[in-house]
Order: sequence, then structure tokens, then C-alpha cells
Amino acid sequence: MAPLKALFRDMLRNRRIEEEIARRYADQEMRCPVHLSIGQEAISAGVCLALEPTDQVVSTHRAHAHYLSKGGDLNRMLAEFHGKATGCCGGRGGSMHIFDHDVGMLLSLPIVASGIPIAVGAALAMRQTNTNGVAVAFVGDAAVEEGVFHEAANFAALRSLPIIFVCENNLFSVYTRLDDRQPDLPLQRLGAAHGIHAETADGNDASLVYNIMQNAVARARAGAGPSFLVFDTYRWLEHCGPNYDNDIGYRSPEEFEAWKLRDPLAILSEQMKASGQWDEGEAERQRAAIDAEIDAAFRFALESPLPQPGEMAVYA
Amino acid sequence: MAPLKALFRDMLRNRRIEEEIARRYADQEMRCPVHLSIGQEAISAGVCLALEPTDQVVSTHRAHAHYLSKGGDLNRMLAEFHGKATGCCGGRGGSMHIFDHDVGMLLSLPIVASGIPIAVGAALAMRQTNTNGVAVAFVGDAAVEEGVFHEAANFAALRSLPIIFVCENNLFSVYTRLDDRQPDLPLQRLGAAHGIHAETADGNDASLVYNIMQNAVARARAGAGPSFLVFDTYRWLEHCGPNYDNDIGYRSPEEFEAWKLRDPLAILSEQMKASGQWDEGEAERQRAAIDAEIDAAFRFALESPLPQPGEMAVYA
Amino acid sequence: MPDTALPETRIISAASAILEATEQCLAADPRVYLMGEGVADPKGIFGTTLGLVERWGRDRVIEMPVAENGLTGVAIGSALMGQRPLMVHQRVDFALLALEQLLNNAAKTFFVSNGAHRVPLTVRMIIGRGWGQGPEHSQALEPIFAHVPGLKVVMPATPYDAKGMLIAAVDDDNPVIILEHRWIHYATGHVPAERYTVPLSGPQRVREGDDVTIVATSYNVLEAIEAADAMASCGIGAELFDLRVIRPLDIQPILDSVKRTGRLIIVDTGAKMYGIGAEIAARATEACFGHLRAAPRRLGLPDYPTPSSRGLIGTFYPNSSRLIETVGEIIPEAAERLIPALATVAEHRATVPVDIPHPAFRGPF
Amino acid sequence: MPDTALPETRIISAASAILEATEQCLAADPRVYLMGEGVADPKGIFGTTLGLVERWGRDRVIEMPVAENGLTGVAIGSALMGQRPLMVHQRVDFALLALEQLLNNAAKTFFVSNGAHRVPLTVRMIIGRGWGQGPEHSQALEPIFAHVPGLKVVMPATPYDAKGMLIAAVDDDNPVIILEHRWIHYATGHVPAERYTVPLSGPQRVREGDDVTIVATSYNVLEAIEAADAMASCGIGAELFDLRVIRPLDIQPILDSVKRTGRLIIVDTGAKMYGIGAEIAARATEACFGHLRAAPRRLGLPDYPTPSSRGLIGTFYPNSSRLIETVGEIIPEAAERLIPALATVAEHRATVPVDIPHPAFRGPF
Ligand SMILES: Cc1ncc(C[n+]2csc(CCOP(=O)(O)OP(=O)(O)O)c2C)c(N)n1
Ligand SMILES: Cc1ncc(C[n+]2csc(CCOP(=O)(O)OP(=O)(O)O)c2C)c(N)n1
Ligand SMILES: [Mg+2]
Ligand SMILES: [Mg+2]
Repeated sequence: MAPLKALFRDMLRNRRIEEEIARRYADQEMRCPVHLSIGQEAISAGVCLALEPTDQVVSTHRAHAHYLSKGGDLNRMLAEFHGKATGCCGGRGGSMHIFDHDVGMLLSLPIVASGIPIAVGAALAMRQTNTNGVAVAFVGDAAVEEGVFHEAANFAALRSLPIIFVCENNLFSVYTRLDDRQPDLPLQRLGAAHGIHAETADGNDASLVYNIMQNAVARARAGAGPSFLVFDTYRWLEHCGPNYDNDIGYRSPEEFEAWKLRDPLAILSEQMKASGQWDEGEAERQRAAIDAEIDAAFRFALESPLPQPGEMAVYA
Repeated sequence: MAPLKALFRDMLRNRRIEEEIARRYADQEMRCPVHLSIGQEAISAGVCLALEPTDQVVSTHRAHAHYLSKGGDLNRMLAEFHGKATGCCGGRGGSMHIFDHDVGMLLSLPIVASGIPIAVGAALAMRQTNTNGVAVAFVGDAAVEEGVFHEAANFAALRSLPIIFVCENNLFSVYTRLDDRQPDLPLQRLGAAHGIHAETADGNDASLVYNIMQNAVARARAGAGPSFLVFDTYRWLEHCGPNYDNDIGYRSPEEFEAWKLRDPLAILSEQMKASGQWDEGEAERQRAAIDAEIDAAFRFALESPLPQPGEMAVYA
Repeated sequence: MPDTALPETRIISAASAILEATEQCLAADPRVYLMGEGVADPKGIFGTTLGLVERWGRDRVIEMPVAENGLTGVAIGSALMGQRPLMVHQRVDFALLALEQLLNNAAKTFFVSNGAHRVPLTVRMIIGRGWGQGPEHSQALEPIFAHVPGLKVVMPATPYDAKGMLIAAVDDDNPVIILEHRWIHYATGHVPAERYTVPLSGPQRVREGDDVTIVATSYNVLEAIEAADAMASCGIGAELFDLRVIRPLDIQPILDSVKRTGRLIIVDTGAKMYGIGAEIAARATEACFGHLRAAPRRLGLPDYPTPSSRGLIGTFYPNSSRLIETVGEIIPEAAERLIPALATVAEHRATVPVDIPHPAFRGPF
Repeated sequence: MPDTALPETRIISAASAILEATEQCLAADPRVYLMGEGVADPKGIFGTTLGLVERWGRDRVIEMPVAENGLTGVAIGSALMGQRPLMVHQRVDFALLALEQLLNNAAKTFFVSNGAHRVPLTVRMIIGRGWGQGPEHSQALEPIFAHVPGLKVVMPATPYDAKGMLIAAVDDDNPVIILEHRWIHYATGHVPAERYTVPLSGPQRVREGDDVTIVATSYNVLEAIEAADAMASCGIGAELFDLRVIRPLDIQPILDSVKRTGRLIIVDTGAKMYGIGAEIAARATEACFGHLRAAPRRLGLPDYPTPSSRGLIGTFYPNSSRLIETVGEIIPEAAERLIPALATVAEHRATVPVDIPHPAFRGPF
């Protein structure tokens, strides 16, 4: 059974954090690109809550929600966006490089698909060292167009590695639609072609994501090999940055509105109501606590010092 | 109906040429790597005889048979292997770079899979210029492991380009078996995953190869898009060089013998006999003519001058 | 951004100049087509391809899958068949995936084919900088392309050259890599409306002077102009070359200048170590040994990746101040006289944050 | 091939030394594993991995699909988790496909992670030469790797170093690229049987002399030894450095030598233009300006791809003769005295065809 309350808290927190990043972006204190996940929160929640802290996630340019759901530190993340010494990469990476090995966020990388073989390598290492861990590669619907996805998937399948490819299909690569980039076929075919267990599901339904992921994790831990999970979803804001951009003409307002009706938070709260797990007062208290946490984290980031050049070693 | 006599002549000629290359290799006059196709002749024959001279082929390190079947000039090929100024690349390329635009051998490239997108680009150009041509990419069973195969296949499928991927599955990449490199699944899945028409057939049966190819060519010319054709076959000699190498332990003598029994020349001559098209005397005369041609071509190569350094322009 | 405008000219930005060049290339030759991630999207590669798909259609303006290596090969294959692809990467960094195709098939095919084949391919690659881009959206990597025989490698600095060299590249029968700095997009200057070419043949002298020769590429030319002008008002004459073409390298005008000034400074857009400047310094030393009054000096990026934070970026890039300081080091007797020049450029720099190309820039990319 | 043997030593080839190093690395540390196309096949990467899969099994000696980019990423990912992958490419050229992984994820992760991550990856890449390899099986491309901060780049020349530097690379917590010349595989020399390391820290002086400083890498060190010894017998003293480590570059011993000799020649394994030698020449000029008696000179590959034909290859590679001629050019008063040296090396060269590494070589690769 999916832990609805935990999923809801995670998603609400991510939603509020991203909204606050968007709101404050105009302050020009976060001086780096930001790729927000508003509308896609069910996937990071369902995926990461099915993992152990020692399992390793490799993410992309759109990494905030992955990091937070995986147990990431909000202070360190916001400090990184502010270019501060207290950031998870000391300000060196910015929003597209969120590394935090301690919580199992191995890397997030701005080069599309570059992290996919890294995650497979993490899975190989887990196998080689007989830990019972699982690695996850988050990929977009465009990342699977890069050849390196196929190279990594083939090797993962060949060696039955404990890796799960989570494909967040938000239909777009920047402003280019899926059907301008690939023939009209279900994305899961691209995993299946390598003999990988492949499934597609509604990526706005967090409990569904969680259940599918739990199954994939169990398979991986049992040595049954990789999975390729396609979760259909939609990004509400622009590709990069804090704004809505339905006006610029790459997608219709109708499409956007239809997806917005399928708000993952609304879907989950309905499920909670239906199963008697919804408590209005608790939700209110949760939201207030989250807002206080966010406020404190921004204060932390703003008050933290900028890093100083000093010694810039490139070797360990 | 497949033109059995033409196929036979082409295969016999290629067989004799490669045998002669192998025999003379020890003379140390062909001072470059050679990757022979003995045992695989049915594929180049069946594929290239289904093409027009203006159709373009892009080949690999194992290019001799492709070039010759496509109408290549034996003199220019052997001169190239001998490093002579009269070679098809003036001695600059050696055996792994056989370029001859005049006969539709656009490029052959020694980097595995590097030619695949080149062929797709040729197909794109044909489409853009409204010629009714077809492009062919020869690929090995290993080339499809390179990500660039998938990148090229996806684009070809997306734009329904007139390209045929011909996969010569000889079970090996150098000395590494297919099952050490890929999960145990039919190779054609890798084309099918991109929505490409995909078939697998006996690559030692030239008339079958021809018929399948003819169908694929017709599809491509009609605008019905790419095909991915897998032809199972076997390389008789070592990966690179003139020798048999069943003694070094990467494949069993039984496997080799079983494939040798399936000699493409024998299969085709049986078909010719069965359909009353075999003429022993003609075959003898053919062989003699071919041997005379080969002899003359080696003489041409040996007698041709080496190129002189002089001006070595890199720009047109 | 220094403005290279003259009176009575047509002043547009380099971004507009690039768009105009592309439009004119598409109009002039049906073999030309444009391909890249984002060429047909509403942002149009920082505005440099806006409106083209509406005008020329999806077969001339090809929005591509995210597959740089494969599509580079496709472009090369089509070029071998006589087409003239113009490919765009929003960052040089993305082209790292396509180097096998570029350094082998694009660069070598004319040579290997013994002259039978041409690869008339142009690839624009944009060098990122600022707004916290970080280490993998800001690499210049000029030497990677310039080291390999067969490519032409150009780095325009001005709107005039950005247009004229792009058209010349598309006209060229050889593969041309254009390393186009994101910050020159904002530079404005005179650009004729008609179709014209700037030959891909070598450096251009943009300032005259007798005391030191300075060679810069791309955006650093703008920094160097600022430095040269500030130094000129202190009586120090810097002869400034916009290198423009990294390969083939026409070094002669630079050598002639160094023979006169006896001093040379090269400013690299990319990393200093094993950078472009090393070749130029080595060549100048070889050819002008007896004329040199000081060893050639190089500026460039230090020996670590680009950090994202503005706290770390201030010392990362060479700029007009460091250039003036370096002149002071190799002409010690001028050091004191250069103090007002340093003050002038520092004052100007203080008006714009260190991490943005233009005062109006507000992110997000 | 010059033989660096001393009496009473254990003489083996560099290929055997590399095999021995790999065996000892696998034995010493369970985190070490070997991966590459052909590492487990009957030819075992020119004999350098022979027998290892039988001994260490398919999980420590991983035969990989033909997918250089993906598997490089896999190796890096495992290294981030604490493993110590040793990857092999049979040609440098094949690694062109993997540059995004190498130049970004391997090179930058220690820096970007603010020191939290290490990438203890070693990649052997073999530089092809001879037997008609042609343009895409013979590239050295050292500057591509050496230009990017974060990689270590080494080029062993002797069997002793080939073993000791490989072990040091595998022990190193950083990504190390070993550019291993196919022709040094045949070189023989003293190699201790035990596990030892050669620090990845810089050049080694292999000949002493006062007239000219010569810096060479990899196989060219063997050519330069031949040249230096021939010149010594004519009374011209060449101080020869085997550069060994391209990045990080410890230039100090070279500078000290140049200050003494006043003359410098660098021999590049790869292309001369924008090559390794340019950086060394530029650095030496900067540091030794007052001491230089002539401008530093560079030898390297010319400005076109490697042709296959033996008719074209004779003038392609630098060799001991061209090195001696260059010494004659920068020490004009010595030119006449060097004539016997030229004769000696020419005579030796005439005993082996221009396109093979060793008299016993018969092809096919
Ligand atoms: C190799 C490479 N090519 C292009 C880009 C530019 N780019 C950044 S994000 C992106 C779109 C990726 O789409 P997708 O994988 O679906 O992820 P999404 O943004 O939709 O979450 C692109 C093309 C890049 N970062 N890396
Ligand atoms: C990118 C690259 N990696 C590795 C090699 C070395 N190599 C040459 S041929 C070959 C095997 C290719 O196998 P396949 O594609 O099945 O063709 P076959 O030799 O069986 O005809 C390999 C790995 C190469 N040339 N290019
Ligand atoms: Mg997407
Ligand atoms: Mg094969």
C-alpha cells in the first residue's frame, strides 16, 4: 500500500518550494538557470519514497524535486542556487549540479542523458560489491533520443543490473513536442527493445507511481534486472525559469488546462478523501510548517557567505 | 525473381578476389589491415544487385565485397590496398576507406557505426532534392550497440527516409560473441523499436536476400520509410587478416564446420541446379575469366606508382 | 558592451545579424538547410533563428531529436551529397557528443577521398557565459577543433563579422566550425542589409599602436578594445588583432606587428593551458625572436572548470583590467602611466554585475 | 627499437610490462576491474590483457559491447561508488565517442562536488601507427585531453614506466588518461617483477647535455634517444627529457635545463599545430626569455590526416634524422659536425621498413 500521507507531504512541500523559487526568482539572487518541476511532483515522490537512503539516484537539469524527495537538504539546495559556500556543491555547480552522496543523490547533470550510464555504473558497483542497493536514472522523454541511453540500457540488460530508468514523459524537450522528435510510438518500446521490463503509467498519480516503482525495486533487489518506467506528466511552467509561457505558442491553452485539471496534488488528495485518510486540519498545519521551513531556508541561503576563490583543486 | 546467374557471378568473383587477397597477403605488398568477407558474400550480392548505380551505399571496415558488388572497380580497390596512387583514394585511405561516389559507394569507414548517420544523411539529401534514390547503411551485429545507430534510426523513422539498414549478423565483434554483448533477443528488435520495418533472414541465401532487399527498396522508393534487415551469416576467416583462426579458441570447430556447410555459393548453385539454371561449362568459363581479371588487377596494383607527398590539401 | 558604431550606419545586434545571415543563406541557395535543437521553437536559439521555420518550412528548418552525434552524421552525409547544412548547438558543450563525426568524417573526408568529396557543413556552437551557467554550459574548447586538420574554425566578435563570416562559412566547400560567444549576441554595430561575406582568411587589425601587440578572440576582442582605448588615452599604443580565424591560421599580420612592437599578449576565450595562445606565442617567438623585447604573455581561463557562483566567477575570466595590468608587466616603464586606464575600465565594469552580458539581462539562461 | 637494457636486469617488452601491471592491480585491490572491447578475447589487446579473464573471471575482466560512450559513463559511475575501473580502448580514435563523459563527468566531478566525489578511473588509449592504419586509427590527440582541467594525462615511453605509471594511475584517486603508443609495446627494457609505482609527477631526464634541451613524448623518446646518442658521439650534448606527464605539467626541470642550454626542441607525438609543444615552448619562452639563444622549435605531425600508403608516410612522422637536422638549424655552427650523426641514424633506419614497429612485424594490424 502506498503511504498516501507521506507522498502528499512530499509533493506539497516540493510544490511550495518550487512556487517560492519562482516567486523569488525576480529578486535576482538566484543567479543561475532553474528548471522547475511544478506539475510533475508525483513522480519524484512515488519514485523516491520507494527507495532506501543508500539507493542512488542520478538526475538531470530538472533535479530539484528528485533531490528533495530523496531526502535532500533544502538549506543546502537553496544555498547552491544562491551561489553560496553552504550549497551542496559549495556554489560551484548551481541548480543543474545537485550532488549529495549522503542522501543518495549521486549526481545531477545538465548534459541531457549524460547521467544515464553513470547510474548504470552505480548499479554495477553495487553488484560488484554485493550491496543490495538499487540505482535510479531519471530521464526525460528527450533523453532517450541520445544514443548513450541505448548503450547504457543494453549493458544494464546484459548484466541484469539493479537499475531503474524512470522516464518522465512531459511531452516536451524544451519547446519541441515529442512527435517532432520521435515516431508516434509508446516510449516504453525503447526499454523493451533491450529486453528490459517496461511499463507506462499515469505520472500524475503518485500512489500508482509508488506501487509500480516498488515492484521495480523489488525486481531489481531480487536480481531480476532493470526496469524502464514511463510516467506521463506535464510541466506547468516554462522549460527554464519562473514563468508560465502558454502564450508563446508551442502548446495550446486547452492542453495546458486539461493537464492542470489533473493536478497530482488534487488527484492524491481525492484518493486520500476516498480512503478516509484526509484531515483538513492536518493539511493546514502541514502547509504552515512547510512554509516556515521554506522561509527559514531562504533566509539561510541569503545570509550564507559567497565562496571565496582561494585554492581551486581539480585533483583529489 | 532473383537473377540467380548474376548473383552467382558476383559472389564467385568476390570469393575469388578475397581468396587471392588472402593468398597474397604474406607478400607484404598490401601493407594495411584487411577484413575479408569470405562466407558472407550472399549479402553484398543480394543487397547491391537490388540497387541502382545512383543509390548510395555506406560501408564499414569490412567493405571489399560491398564495394565490388556495388559495381566498384577492382583495379582501383586493389591499388588502394597496395597504397598506390591509382587507388580509389589515391592510397590515402587503405582498405578501410573505400570511397567511390561514381558507383554509389559513398564512404566506408573504419570507426564502427560511424557511417550509419552518414547514410541517413544521404537519404535525407535524396529526399530534399527529390531524387528517387535509396541509401543503404551496412552495419555489423556490433554496430547496433553504438548509440549513434539508434540516433540515426530514430531520425530516419521520424522523417520516413529512404534508407535501408542492412545488418550482417556474423555473430561476432572481433572475437567477442553476440551473447557477451547483448541480451539474447532477435536483433531485428532494435530496428523495430524505432517503428522501422524489420525482418530477419538467412544471410547465406543470396536469392532470399535479394528478394527481401527488393521489397525494402520498393518500400523506400514509394516513401514508405526505412527498413532494418538482419541477415544471419558467418565469417570464415579471422576478423582481420588472411588466416583461418579456429584454433585460437573463441569459436568451436563444429560451429565453423556447420556454417561452412552452408556455403552461400553452394546454396545458390543448388538453387540454380534445382531451377535448371546451372551450366557447368559456363561456371568454368566464368571462373577462368574472373581469375584472369584478378590477375590483371593485381598486376595493375603492383605496377602502379606509389603516391608522392607533394601538396596535401585539407580544404576544397 | 563597446559599441563599434559609426555615424550613419545600420546598427543591429549580432543576434539579429546572425538571423539575417541565415535568412539570406536560405534564400540564396536551395541546398542550404538549418538544423538544430530549438531552431524552430519560439525562442529560436536566442533569437538567431526566429521566424525561419514559418518562412522556409520544416524541410529547410529542421527541428531535431536530442541526438547531437547522429544528427551531425546526418548533416555530413547530406553534405557529401551536395547539400549545405547549417547546424546549431546551443552550447559548445553539447557538441562534445559529436566529435567523432566532426573530427573524423567532416574534417578528413576531403583529404582521404583524394579530393573527390567535399563536406560543405557549417556548425554554429555557442559558448555560454554568466548567470551561473556552471562548468558544462560554458566551455569554449577552441583547441579541440583547431588541433585537427581539415576543419576551419572561426570566432566572430562583431555583428558585421558574425553575419559576413556565417555567410562565408555556408558558402565554403569545407566544414566550418563557428564558435559564437553568447555575449557577443548583445553587441551592436554596423551591419549592411545586403548579403555579403567576410572571407574566412585571418585576423583583422582593429586598433593600431606601437608599444604592444594584442591578439584576442571573440568576446575578448570587446574587452581588449576597451583596454586598448583606455591605454591609448594614457599614451600607450596597443595594436589589437581580432584573430577571427583560428584555423587555418594566418599568422603573418601578427608577426609583422610583433616585429614592430616587440611585445605580444594573447587573450584566450577558453582555458589558457594548451590553449590557442600557446600556438600563437610559439609561432611569434619562432618568427620574431630577434625582435622580441619581452616574452609573449598569455591570458585565458585558469586551470579549473567554470564555477557557477558569482562569488567565484569574478577572478575566472580575463578582462580589460587584467589585460592592462599585463601590459604594465611587460612594459614596466609604462606601469605607472597605466593607472588611469585601469581606473577607467574598472569604473565601467562596476556598472554591470560580473555575471551578465548586458545591463538589461534578467536570466533565466 | 632502442633497447634501454642494463646488464643483470629483467628484460621484457612494454606489452608484457603492462600485462604484469594489470595483473598486479587486480590482485592488490578487489575494487579494481578491467573493461574494454577485447580485454577478454584471445588476442587480449595486443597481448596486454592475455590470460586475465581466465584468472579473474568475467566480473573483474569485463568484455563490453561496442559502446564507448556509454561504457565510459558506466565506468565513471562505478568509480563514484568507490570502484577503480581500468578501461582500455584499442585506439585513441575510438575514445572520441566518449569525450563528453571524460571531459565532463570524469574531469570535473571532483571540482564541482566541492571535493566530495572522486573519480578513480584509468583509461588506456592506444595510439596506432604504421601498417597502413590510415587517418582514423592513428590519432594521438593529446591536446584534447590535456587542455581540460581535471584529467591527468600520461604518455609512457619505456617498459619500466609503462608498468609503474599504469599502477600509479590505478592507485590514483583521479581520472588518468594513458596515451600508450602501439610502437612502445615492442620496446624492451628492465622491469622489476614486483609491484611498484612511478609517480605521475613529471618529466624524466634520460640524457644529459649542455647544447640543447629536447623534450619528447612516448615513442618519440626512443627516436630522440637515438638522435641524442648519435649527436653525443659528434660532441653535441643534447639534454633529453621524456615528458611522461602532459597534465599536470611539471615544467620546472625543463626550464632549469633550458636556462643552461639556451635552446629547446619539442617533439610532439600528435599534430604540431595547437599541439603539446606549443604550450611547452610558450612556457619556456616566458620563464627563460633572457637565457634563450634561439627560439624554441617544435616537431610534430604535419597539417593533414595520416595517410595510409607507405608512399606518403615517410615524411609524415618526425624521427631522429629530423631532430638532428633541427639541432643543426638552431646551432648552425654544429651543422657540419652533425653529418656523421645523420648518417648513423639513417643507416639504422634503413634496416626496417618505414611502416612497421619492429623487423618481425608482419601485419595484419
Ligand atoms: C546533450 C545536450 N543537448 C541539449 C541540451 C539542451 N537541453 C537542456 S534540457 C533539454 C530538454 C530535455 O528534455 P527532456 O529530456 O524531455 O527533459 P525535460 O526538460 O522535459 O524535463 C535540452 C535539449 C543539453 N543540456 N544537453
Ligand atoms: C568505435 C569503434 N570501436 C571499436 C572499433 C574496433 N573494431 C573494429 S571492427 C570491430 C567489430 C565490429 O563488429 P561488427 O560490427 O559485428 O562487424 P564485423 O567485423 O563482424 O563485420 C571493432 C570492435 C572500431 N573500429 N570503432
Ligand atoms: Mg521532456
Ligand atoms: Mg559482426
